[in-house]
Amino acid sequence: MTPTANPRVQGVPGLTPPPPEPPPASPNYLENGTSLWSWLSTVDHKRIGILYLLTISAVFVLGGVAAGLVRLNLVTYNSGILSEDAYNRAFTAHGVLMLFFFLIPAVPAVLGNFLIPMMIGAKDLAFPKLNLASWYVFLVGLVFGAWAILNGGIDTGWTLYPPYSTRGSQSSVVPGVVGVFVSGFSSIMTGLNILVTVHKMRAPGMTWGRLPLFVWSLYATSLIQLLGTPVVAITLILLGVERVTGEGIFDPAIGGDPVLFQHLFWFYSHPAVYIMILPGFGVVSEVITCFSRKNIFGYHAVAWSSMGIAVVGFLLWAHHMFVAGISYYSALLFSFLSMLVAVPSAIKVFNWTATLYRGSITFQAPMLFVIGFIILFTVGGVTGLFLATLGTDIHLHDTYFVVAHFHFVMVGGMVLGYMAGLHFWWPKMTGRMYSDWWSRVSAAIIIVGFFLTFVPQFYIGYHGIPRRYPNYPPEFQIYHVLSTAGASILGLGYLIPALYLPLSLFYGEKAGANPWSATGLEWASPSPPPVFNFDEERMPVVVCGPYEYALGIDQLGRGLPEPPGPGGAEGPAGRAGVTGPAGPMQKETEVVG
Amino acid sequence: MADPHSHPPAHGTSYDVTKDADTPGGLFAVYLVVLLLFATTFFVSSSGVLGRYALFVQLAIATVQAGVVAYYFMHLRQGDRVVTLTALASVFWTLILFVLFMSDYMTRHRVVTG
Amino acid sequence: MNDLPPAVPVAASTHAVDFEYAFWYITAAVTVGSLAVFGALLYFCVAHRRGAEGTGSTPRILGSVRLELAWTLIPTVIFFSFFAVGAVVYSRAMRPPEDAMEVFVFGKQWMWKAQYPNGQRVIIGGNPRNMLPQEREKIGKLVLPVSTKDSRRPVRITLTSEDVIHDFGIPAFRSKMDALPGRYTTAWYEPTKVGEYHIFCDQYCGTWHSLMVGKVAVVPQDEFDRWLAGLSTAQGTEHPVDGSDAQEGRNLFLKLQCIKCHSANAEARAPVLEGLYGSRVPLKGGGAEIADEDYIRQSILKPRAKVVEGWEPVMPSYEGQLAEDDLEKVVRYIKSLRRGTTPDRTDRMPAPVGAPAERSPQAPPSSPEKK
Amino acid sequence: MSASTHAHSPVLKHHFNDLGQQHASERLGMWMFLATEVLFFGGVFGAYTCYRLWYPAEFELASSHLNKTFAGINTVLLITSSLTMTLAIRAAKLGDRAGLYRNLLLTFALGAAFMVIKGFEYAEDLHEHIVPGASFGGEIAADTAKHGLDAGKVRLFLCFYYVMTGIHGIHILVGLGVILWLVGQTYIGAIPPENYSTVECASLYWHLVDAIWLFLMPLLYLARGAVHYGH
Repeated sequence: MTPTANPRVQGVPGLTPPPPEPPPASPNYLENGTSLWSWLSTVDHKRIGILYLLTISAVFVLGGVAAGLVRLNLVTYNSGILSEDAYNRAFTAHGVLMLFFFLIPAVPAVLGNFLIPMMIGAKDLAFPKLNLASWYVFLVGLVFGAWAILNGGIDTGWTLYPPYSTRGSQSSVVPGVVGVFVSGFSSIMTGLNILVTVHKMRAPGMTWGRLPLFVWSLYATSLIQLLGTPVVAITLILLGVERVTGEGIFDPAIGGDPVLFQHLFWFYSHPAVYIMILPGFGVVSEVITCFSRKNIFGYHAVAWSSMGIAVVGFLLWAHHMFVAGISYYSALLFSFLSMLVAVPSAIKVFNWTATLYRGSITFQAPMLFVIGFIILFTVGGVTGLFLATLGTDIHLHDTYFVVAHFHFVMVGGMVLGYMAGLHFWWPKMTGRMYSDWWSRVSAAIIIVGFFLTFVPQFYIGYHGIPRRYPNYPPEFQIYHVLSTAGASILGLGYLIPALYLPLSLFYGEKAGANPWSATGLEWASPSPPPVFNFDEERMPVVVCGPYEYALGIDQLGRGLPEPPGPGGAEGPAGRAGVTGPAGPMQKETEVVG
Repeated sequence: MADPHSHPPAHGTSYDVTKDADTPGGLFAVYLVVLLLFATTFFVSSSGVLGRYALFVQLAIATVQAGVVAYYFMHLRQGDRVVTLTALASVFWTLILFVLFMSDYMTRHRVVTG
Repeated sequence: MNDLPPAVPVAASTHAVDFEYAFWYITAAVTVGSLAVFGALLYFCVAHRRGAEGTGSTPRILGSVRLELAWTLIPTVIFFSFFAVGAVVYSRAMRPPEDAMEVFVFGKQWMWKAQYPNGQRVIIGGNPRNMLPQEREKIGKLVLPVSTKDSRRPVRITLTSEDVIHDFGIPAFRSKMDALPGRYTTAWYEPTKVGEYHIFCDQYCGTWHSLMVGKVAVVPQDEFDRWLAGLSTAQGTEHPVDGSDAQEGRNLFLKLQCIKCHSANAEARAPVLEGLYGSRVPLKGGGAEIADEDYIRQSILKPRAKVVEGWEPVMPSYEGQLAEDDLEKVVRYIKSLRRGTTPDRTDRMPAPVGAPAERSPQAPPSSPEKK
Repeated sequence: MSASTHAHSPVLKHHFNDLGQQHASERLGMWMFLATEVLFFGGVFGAYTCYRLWYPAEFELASSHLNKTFAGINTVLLITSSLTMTLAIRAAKLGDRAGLYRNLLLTFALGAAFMVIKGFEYAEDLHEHIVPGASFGGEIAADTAKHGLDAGKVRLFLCFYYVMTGIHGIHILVGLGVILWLVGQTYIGAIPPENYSTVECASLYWHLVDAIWLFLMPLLYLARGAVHYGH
């Protein structure tokens, strides 16, 4: 060994060979009690993450079934399969379940819970009991939501606009509103926990400039959860009061303004789409660096663009209301501000692409999902510009164009980001590898199915076909049929992971501590990690930034193991310097552009 | 931002919770100030001296009251920077809400003509 | 399967043409941008895949300030150009010309009705199951005259709703506007192509939202005139808000002969009351006052106490002449008066205070003609 | 490790390095929760503001019918309870258990008195038909008609009145529960000086509820401006 300190990596004591596998932790977090009660009463952030994973997976299935009903009905142009009423309830169930009970908790509460303490070198989140409470609160919300659905469903759309939701609707609006309200508290608790943890519990040496970008994006997400959710909470209370008492603050009969509800609702619900997408950005930054063996291009630009989105995201909610009867001047202002949020998103896409430049890229499932994410998110993002532009929004508002746009962002972006993260950290969470072949097939099927589902919707949206329409002009039937065909393929794509991921628990190859040869602190701990994440005696001390793939060292300054992929240790690309002490430590930082 | 190295070490006498305890006299003074401000608010309303502007004066007084409570009773003056930042963030976000949605309500009556 | 729709939807109004320009400008710009990103992504994925080059070693590249600046500032400029284009199109769509023919359209669950300037009313679509039998037989169309180069025939649609929020959208005109209960909103078109087009309710409004659809028929001017003449005014009444306080106030206003002096013609002996409410009134002998309800009320009861600058104190007192609730109705009516004819006052904005007949059971008010 | 001197402290939780970190985290967590509370009330305050600007006369008239005496006494009670709560922190920091008891119980008594008076006030409002909805009537309705104002908008104000004071009252009840719990914790000796931050966090919440009332008071009870209505 020739330890050569690199001046650019502050405090690297000297290069050590790839670390030996850490000794199997005793016990790891999965073995620390196996009874049901030990799970239900756990305060371990990793177990709570798993509890969330199970819960939201069930919700995803339910929401998917509702989506299937909607798509099936749209094969006919005259609502030939479901009644109009059933259709309305199905799309509302789809929206409420997927948004409030799947997308919002998906990455923050599953991956964030599991990974944030590990990534910053802490033993747990700051408030472990609050964390468990958030899961129970989430369950209570879900129970109310399920009650609303079993009780006949809600037919107001997830947006719950009064006066329809307060006067017109004959459905279970109140339990649904209570469910959303309660689940909001769970979201606040998770966000608060993550914020305090990131502020107060970072390991020695883990400065803000060395935080993994996943932590930055979760920090930004939590900020929105913390500051946006209470506004929708009070709004839902006001809505519930009006529904129950028959008179209230949005009631036009006594001089109230129903548009006020829309303002307050979108003050949260627009930033909420950033709650859904920002964590996906974090996953992309982690995965794309690992599978291209490169430092992230423009760390600070990517980190601060997350914060920019979190703040600017609060300034533009009324672009959902351009034709809702808001003031002309206000519409101009909000359209202008809406353009601002497109900039940080664009910065991210450019930086990710630039990260690939001169990389050593492999295409395992997480990377395939991330490439899909970048493409679909870009399409989703640029179509958002049509809706932020006043003149084009007049026509496209409330049409399938909008539906396709936000599915490109939410499903094409966020769900793929979630899938990428799940596949990336699955070995860490479970200690097992899943089928490489099937996971790649599933990624390909999902991306193809997705395109087929939603591209036709852009087209019919451009033709002005409104959303939430089970009856539509017959000449557009072919496009709906195509879309439904795509949705079937998409459904199949989701079914495959639902099989190979659970099967991997029993038949999967045992994963090492760092199967992807990644740099984060979470990979320094065994898979699955011990109860307090790290060896009690040797808590991590961070010496460098998060993505030193070019140098081949992790954040503790230790050499990385050989990455998986073509040309392993024996291959031509093998030891020629991807990692290890053979020379990368002398690597100079290159300047491009 | 708090550097992880900068946590006060918790050992021995260097972390002493008693050293920044309030003095009762100071707290009473703050209490009296808040009460006095409340009396002013009440007077402004009942006398009607300020007419239409009473509301703004009252809200200004309430803001000062809340600020005093936050600074002294809620120990904002002893808090670290993140706590101050949190408090300011909540005010800032409330302002976003007010200013932007007032941009609609204050201009809706302005008729646009061709 | 049915016939496919045209590749590009019909653009049947001036605004639709504006929209298409904006739409294709943005489409072109974002397509170029996205394809550049996708091309780079694909190229890097192929060229820099592991094993493509002799070694797996990667360079340590941390970023580039110049590139960051470039891909921050250039998109910003482009995005703001979208804003500018959109704002121009929107401003045109939001500013109806003064000479536009005014048609009231009101939505209720789940049908649309329209009312033409002389009170002719027509049902322009909806779910037949929600209609009365006699209404069901009379489902018609929103017939509008076509504009030609020589004669522009703009139409202003004033929208309101009787129950929940609806949205009156005509894709062929690239136009859309919410219809709100208790408020008036405005859209306007200048139809340029004869033909029949869809009307959709675009804001989800309940069970039969998807059946709250209708047709707009754009026809030549002479055909429009014939059609309108054939439409019986009996379908509607001239004063469709009968029953509201402000409407009764209007009747009192006529009955008490207030209109004799408070009119807009040359013989007027008193100021026009349009837009009075909430305005600042200069008083004779100096000073000014905000015309709130109290001021209006006092001016009816003790008219000579505060006379408006430029007018003579000729109005008789109505103290003791008017019952309290009648006075209330007249005040309501005066509050409702706005610039131009009465219902216009809401233009596209709500009348937060005192719109007549909020939640009218029938229809929005028609113009009280100043005779 | 230096933290080892406190490693056996029953107060230090396993995942924190030392008490300083633990206290700072708890206080930051509480402040973040308060930030959510500010925005929670901010939403309804915003709604109130826009209607107040639209319908000043009706709002002022409705406000003049509320009982200012009860509200004024309540304000003084809450401000005083904030003082006693802060004194409780001081007692906790100094290890003055008797003082902690005394101040917590005083705070509880003041908060409970607030709720009792609030109850009387609601009863009076109900009796005088100062309520939105169908039971609206009585003197406030007559006064509205007398001034030629719109009863709907008066009822709109009353919706705000009940929602805002109701939510605030629920917060007070939660705070009272927390204070009772603290009294129990003091009794079993679970609040040594190094655990003072439990009291501190409870007090932060209590002060916020107090501060919100300082805004509710002028907005709801003292709304009367240039025009004088009512009694």
